Amino acid sequence: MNQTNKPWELEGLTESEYNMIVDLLDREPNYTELGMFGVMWSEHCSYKNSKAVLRNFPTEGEVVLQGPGENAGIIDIGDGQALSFKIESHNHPSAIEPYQGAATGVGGIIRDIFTMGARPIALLDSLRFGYLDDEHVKYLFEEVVAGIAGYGNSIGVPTVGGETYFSESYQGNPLVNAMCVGIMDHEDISTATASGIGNPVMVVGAATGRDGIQGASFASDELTDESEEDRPAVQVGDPFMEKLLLEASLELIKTGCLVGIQDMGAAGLISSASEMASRGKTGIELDIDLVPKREEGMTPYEVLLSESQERMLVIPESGKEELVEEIFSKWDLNAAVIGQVTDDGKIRVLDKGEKVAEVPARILADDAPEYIRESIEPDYYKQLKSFNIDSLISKTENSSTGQKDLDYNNILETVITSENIASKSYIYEQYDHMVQTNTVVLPGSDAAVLRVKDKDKGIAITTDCNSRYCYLDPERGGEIAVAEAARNIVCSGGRPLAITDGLNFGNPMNPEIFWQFEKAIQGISKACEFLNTPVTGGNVSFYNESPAGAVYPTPIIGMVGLLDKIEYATDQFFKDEGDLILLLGK
Amino acid sequence: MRFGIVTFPGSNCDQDLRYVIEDIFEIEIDMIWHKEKFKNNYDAILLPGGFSYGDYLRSGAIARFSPVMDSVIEFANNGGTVLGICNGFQILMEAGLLPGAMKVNDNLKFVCKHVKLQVENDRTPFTRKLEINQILDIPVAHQEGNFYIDDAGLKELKANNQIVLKYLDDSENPNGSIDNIAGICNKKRNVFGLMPHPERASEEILGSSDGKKIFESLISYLKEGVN
Amino acid sequence: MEWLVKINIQLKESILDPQGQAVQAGLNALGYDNVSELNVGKYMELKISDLEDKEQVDKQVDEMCQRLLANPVIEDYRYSIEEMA
Amino acid sequence: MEWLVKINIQLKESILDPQGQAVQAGLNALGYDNVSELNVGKYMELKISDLEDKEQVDKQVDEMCQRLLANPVIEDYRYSIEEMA
Ligand SMILES: Nc1ncnc2c1ncn2[C@@H]1O[C@H](COP(=O)(O)OP(=O)(O)O)[C@@H](O)[C@H]1O
Repeated sequence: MNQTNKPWELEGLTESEYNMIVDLLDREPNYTELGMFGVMWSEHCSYKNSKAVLRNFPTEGEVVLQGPGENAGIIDIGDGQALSFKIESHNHPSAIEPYQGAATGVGGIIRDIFTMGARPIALLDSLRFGYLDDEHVKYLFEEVVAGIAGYGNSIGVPTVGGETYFSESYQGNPLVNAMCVGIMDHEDISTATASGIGNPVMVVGAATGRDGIQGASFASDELTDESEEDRPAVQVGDPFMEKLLLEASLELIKTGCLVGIQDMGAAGLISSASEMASRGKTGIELDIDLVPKREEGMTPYEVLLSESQERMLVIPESGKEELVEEIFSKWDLNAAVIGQVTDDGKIRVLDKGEKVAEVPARILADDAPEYIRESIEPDYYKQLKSFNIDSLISKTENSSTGQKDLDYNNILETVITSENIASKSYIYEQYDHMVQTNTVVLPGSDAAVLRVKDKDKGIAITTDCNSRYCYLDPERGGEIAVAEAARNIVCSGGRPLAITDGLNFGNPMNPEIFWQFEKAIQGISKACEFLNTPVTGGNVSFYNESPAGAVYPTPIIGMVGLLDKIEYATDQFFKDEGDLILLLGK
Repeated sequence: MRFGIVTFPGSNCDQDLRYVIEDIFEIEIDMIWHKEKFKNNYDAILLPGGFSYGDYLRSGAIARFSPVMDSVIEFANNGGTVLGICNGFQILMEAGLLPGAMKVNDNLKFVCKHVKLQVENDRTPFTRKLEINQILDIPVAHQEGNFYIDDAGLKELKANNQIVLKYLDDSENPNGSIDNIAGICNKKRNVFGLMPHPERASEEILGSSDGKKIFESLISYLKEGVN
Repeated sequence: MEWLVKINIQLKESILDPQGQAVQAGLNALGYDNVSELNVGKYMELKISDLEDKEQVDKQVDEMCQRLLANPVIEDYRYSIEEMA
Repeated sequence: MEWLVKINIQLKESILDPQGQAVQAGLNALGYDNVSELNVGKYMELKISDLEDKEQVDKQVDEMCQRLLANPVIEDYRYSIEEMA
């Protein structure tokens, strides 16, 4: 432990935030409690820099069964069925250890889906890298793709689409966003709520180690050259363990004996416990000694903040502990009672019966300050607004070479072999995009289309964002991203229903970046209202900056649509000689 | 008729296989969990694809020791028909029910795509409704599908006509398998393993229904009891 | 007594090693062209307890390699056994 | 001169080894329950030519490990160098 008279700095908190905590607790927090606040009040967990702006999103609609606030959103798709879906980023870990960063990103989003009671049926990956002629970028690219493949293929969820875009803007800061879609019957919809005083609280799945401690506050920081030494123990994903966890969890949810279930992701146990308690307006008392561990001598701080993968927090009705243990032991997984639901609204942490921390759940999960950062229109934008495109046209007309000297075959070849246009089959052939035998339109087209077995309908899914447009005009770029997604869904035969958003931006303390953020959200909101595709949930990743600067504003839209009949599924490819080609629109 | 589909921790393609056998062919299925030994008189035992035990150590290496494998081996030794798809094929090799072993794909990467296969032997329970040299469009999805057998083993396979399916040519071979071998059977022809996934090519809506013919062959064989 | 066992598993000599080839090509590309005959295998470390006799340990390790840790069709293995403190 | 280099690459101590866990569970299931602390890493053998000095070889091998053969973020490595006949 470092000696300092500013202990809050080590936990990523400001002095004013520390004073807020002292105020709310009516005392100073101890080391463990300060650590709890450090992760719960980080941008990654609390959305303190973005919450206020995110409220502008349209989140309601006929089809919405669950909007933002839970682990994933849920929409109704008829026949008593629902889809749960969400997109999440794992940018910083992927920059440091690209294979595991991408793999655990996939693992995390899959857990968010099955924790809602849905069986994951599709993954999409939306990737951004610098140019491939840089050795390091090439390494990141190869390893990120291998990591997504390694995890997704092993767990048996098909990766059916995505996007890959190369630009200098991402040179020092790659973006890795993963979207997952799952299907369930309405009656299997689960919540992540701790309720029922006296109900047992159980940890199931993998044992807890020192993985990724303080990963949440790490994600809330810019990448510097020092990041490599700073970094916490890298989280390693175990897709085999997650497959077992998925099957056991879905089996358990179907028994109806669960009161609440939540996966442990960023900020691990403390995050799940405080969020579940806060939602239920209850408290949780737990003893860290009872948590199955794989390392010795773990402190309460370490157990609470560990980001060991493939674990869930599960709250069954009192008396059903054995049922949980039975189901999990069939799949050779740990299931241990670590505490119980209380009525005092506090997260009370014991170590072998001795109290080591106690904080009201609400303060941890909900009371992080909300900031509205300063927002200033950047100079580059002002300059762009005054740019006259006609000045370009007169240039070419006056050029001495003239248009007839241009080699269009050469130009065409240059365009279609450029990395942003060229076929991405090198990527998606590494992904099992056929497992579960639902994929009717394979990767390579405008959107992926999946059938729903034993029903007539189909589902179309896409991720889209032209980040260059978003840089040039964030509001318009945000609108276009939603519109492009909708077009991709429609061209595949589907009717757009709803979206999830993965917002990737630079440092929000920079007023020009925060301006980009606000404008993008305005644009997205406008388009979503117009197209009636409410936002059901999503993710914000700030601090995507390297010493070279911030990335282009990259608000990724993950859209889901419905095909009334799977026969309407359409791909983008020309088929037969003699077919007509029509151009719609000007 | 009743088939058993054996599932291991990590099997992924079990439900896909069940859908084809149960829903399309309307044959009764038992899903057999790897911890159980089975006694029932199944007409066929199927080992599906997936990542049993995460493919840790070697694909199929750990699954091969599951209690259920004692029953599978006994069933095969008694002449019962056994079909292993992808990971199922790997498990059958690790268990010694089929010769050879798998290496990592030549390009070291996972490969998922449709490939063209050629029928080499149309006189097995699994290919009797097909013809020699018939071309099938069936997808593959694997990272360790590079079939290896030593020279002596390869001679034996050829002499006994145990090579059942080959990738059509070098360019259709997705993994570097010796002699473009995609699927083999044992000497008695009752055990068959292949890397491609016929259950992913049993409905036109998925792009090809060539895989259906393998199941049709098996079912007709069991109904008629004739090779 | 406790024993530290170290096991190396490699593809048999005569078998083409795609991983070895790829890694060697990678090293050559980085400028190390004096590297050759590179092959990649597995390395395992494990602890064996409750046996007193080194011969017993040897027998067990050999069995474990034969049965599970190596695939005798395509792999060879070597191991060393040391007494732990 | 020619040198035979043997490299062992392992995951760092505190990093999860799912493969090691699965293999150990596999051995335990086969009845070898005196096996513990099993971890799985990589083993590489290679030949280095055209260097006279063992120190030069050492420097090159260390560089190759740092740059390509090991992932220093999550892996540690050890190696031995022998003169070949
Ligand atoms: N990382 C990826 N994973 C899976 N599929 C991808 C990925 N990148 C691109 N694709 C697929 O390749 C096709 C072309 O991708 P891209 O050119 O990036 O998108 P678009 O054509 O929408 O501009 C799409 O069908 C897409 O789903």
